[in-house]
Amino acid sequence: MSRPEASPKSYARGREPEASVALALLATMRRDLLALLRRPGAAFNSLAFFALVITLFPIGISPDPELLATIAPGLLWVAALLAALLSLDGMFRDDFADGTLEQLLLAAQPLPLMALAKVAVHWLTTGLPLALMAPVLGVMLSLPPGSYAVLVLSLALGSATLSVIGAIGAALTVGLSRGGVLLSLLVLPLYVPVLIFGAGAVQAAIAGTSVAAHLALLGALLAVSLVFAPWAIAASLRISLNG
Amino acid sequence: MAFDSFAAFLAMGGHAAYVWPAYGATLLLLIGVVLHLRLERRRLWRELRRRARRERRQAGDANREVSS
Amino acid sequence: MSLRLQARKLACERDGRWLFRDLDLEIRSGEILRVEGPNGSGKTTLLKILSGQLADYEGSIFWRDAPLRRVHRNFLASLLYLGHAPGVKAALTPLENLAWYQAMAGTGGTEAQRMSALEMVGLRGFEDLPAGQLSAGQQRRVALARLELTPRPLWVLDEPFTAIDREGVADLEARLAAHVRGGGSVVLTTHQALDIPVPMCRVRLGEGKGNVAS
Amino acid sequence: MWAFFHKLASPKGFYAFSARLSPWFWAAAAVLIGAGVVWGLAFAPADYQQGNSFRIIYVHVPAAFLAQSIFVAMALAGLVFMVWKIKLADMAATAMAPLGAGMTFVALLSGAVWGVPTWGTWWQWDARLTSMLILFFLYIGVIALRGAFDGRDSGSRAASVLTMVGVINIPIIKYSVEWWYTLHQPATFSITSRPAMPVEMWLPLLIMVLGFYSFFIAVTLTRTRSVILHRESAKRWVRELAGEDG
Repeated sequence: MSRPEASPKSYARGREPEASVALALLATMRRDLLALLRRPGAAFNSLAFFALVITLFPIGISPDPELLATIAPGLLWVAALLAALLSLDGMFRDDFADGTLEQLLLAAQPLPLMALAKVAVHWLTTGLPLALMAPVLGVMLSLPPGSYAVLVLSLALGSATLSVIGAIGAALTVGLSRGGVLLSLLVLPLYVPVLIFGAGAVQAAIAGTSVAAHLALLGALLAVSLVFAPWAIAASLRISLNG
Repeated sequence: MAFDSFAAFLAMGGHAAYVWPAYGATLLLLIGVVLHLRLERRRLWRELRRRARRERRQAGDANREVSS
Repeated sequence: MSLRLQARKLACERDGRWLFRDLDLEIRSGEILRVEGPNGSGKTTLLKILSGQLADYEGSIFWRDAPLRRVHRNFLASLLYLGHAPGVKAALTPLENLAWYQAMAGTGGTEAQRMSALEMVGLRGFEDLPAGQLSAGQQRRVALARLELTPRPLWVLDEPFTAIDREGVADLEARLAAHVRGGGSVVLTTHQALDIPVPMCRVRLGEGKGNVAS
Repeated sequence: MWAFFHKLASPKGFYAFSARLSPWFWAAAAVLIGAGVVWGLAFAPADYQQGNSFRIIYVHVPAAFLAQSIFVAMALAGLVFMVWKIKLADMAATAMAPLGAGMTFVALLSGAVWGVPTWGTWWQWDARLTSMLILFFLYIGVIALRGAFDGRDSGSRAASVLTMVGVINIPIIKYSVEWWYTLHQPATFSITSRPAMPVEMWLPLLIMVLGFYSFFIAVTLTRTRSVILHRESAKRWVRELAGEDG
């Protein structure tokens, strides 16, 4: 075989791990986005689910616009939350199956940050599209005008927290063959505060009161989960892969 | 004593239907936990003893083989 | 000697059962360690412990005479581990897969490097096909291209010959030999009879205790 | 001193130690709960607003206390297990979980029953009851996650992580639910928050709370012993113990 002999010197010098973190982060995000672009089905499915669930409510409750308008903030938020939940299971599952998750754990890079890169991609491909799509569904539920901007903003902010917290559950259940239902059982109770402040923000906007407190609390939730969750995700991934 | 008679105690001032079930459910849980503990323990010991007997038998068999 | 991985009194218990106990190992530059044993004897577990993935063991492991737990990041930067799964994303092309690995290794790398690595494993002409369309053996070859792409002194390979054809096996054997001669070292498991003209240590697992033989 | 703790933290040492300790807690639990029940049911005065339905407080509040304390205890045990790799801590957490779920259920049930004479409905989305319900789901999640893993060790670790995540979330959930509740029904009064109680009302409550805690400790000690025997059943000391006995 024609191969230059690797001299011992060529790897005697250890690479500087710190300098390369940004490169690895970007590469991981790029890779995940690329893989999603090649198979856009998963991201599209949760959007379709969101629209479908919203369609079911007027059919199940009543087409009365006044009634719908009062429950619209909660409906939109609950449906978006469920749609985000639906896509959680896939966050690490493909990587687990093809072995790249194992390699991610073996890279000389900080795992909490790498996991955060994957969470960011998840939010970019589910949370953000859901937030941008919500106004259209809001019109269908006769959501009062003046609350649309707050709806988008609260969903964008809140769904980031949902992705971060949900990633803990996804990481804990990635090694289980039937983890899907269990995942929702683990994650939904933790979603309660986000739902309260998110739906509360839209309701406050409709009532004409200040939404700053709600949005600030949503931001605080995101900040807190960004501080704690990456460590929990990393630990959970290690448990799921290596027991 | 907060009640005049035993009948009044049972009636709980008209709230018997709420007070007694609440206490009943709680005591049921406490007793259930204790019973479950005992049952679990007994089953575990039975299993452990069976395993110990089996091991002793196997050891006995091995000895016999060596001596013969 | 720059490369030295030592394990002392290694023991691993899984759910109340000892996989191995009192295992002493040493891997130096220019050596191959082959882990043998029947199915379920803990070969993969031992490899995962030696590559720093499993922390749930008794005994101690030293990398370059420092405890592994303390120099973990440094250790990972000199390790290349190939597991059961090839670690190749089906939606991406071999080139894109390798680009990710280069970035994770901390080096940007060039496309020319990736191309030559793919050529080395006989995947010329498949660079731009999604890996999902490649055969299992070809996907395994994409993973093996990493051996060329990111030079690391210590290779830990779990069943590297899986799904590889006879020619590929010979290639890989030659590559292992070259790596070891160049001062690297290899820990591997395989059911294959190996034909590598370099010193090889063996560890036999099973019966709850590991036996080391040279 | 260190050696003493080290011995305690080993399953075998704990097994011997807990055998001497647990009877005291069982006795304390029986006496305190017995006295508390009699006092609370028969001797404590009726509430001037709620009448005799107020007596439910003597089972509802201790159960609710225990429901929360057990989750915190499980999280602490999980932390000890993850950081110091002391398996005994995980065994204790395993032993506690079902009791915690049971206590949460009883707190919910007694709260719902209490709601009928107080609010005229079986279920009110009261802040405390709602967060108790969410706590119940958290318990179910932890128990289900532990059972879902094939390998016991990984199940233990996963449950520990989830318990710790849950315990960080419990105060956040509690405050957000309270905030939500006051926003939606500001005027309703809560069943358990009341102005200062007279001594003859809160003393039996204190006794019941202490009794429930003793019960919790007794159950945990005893059940941990079973878990130890189960998990260490291959170890020599357990086999010798079983051999002597049979």
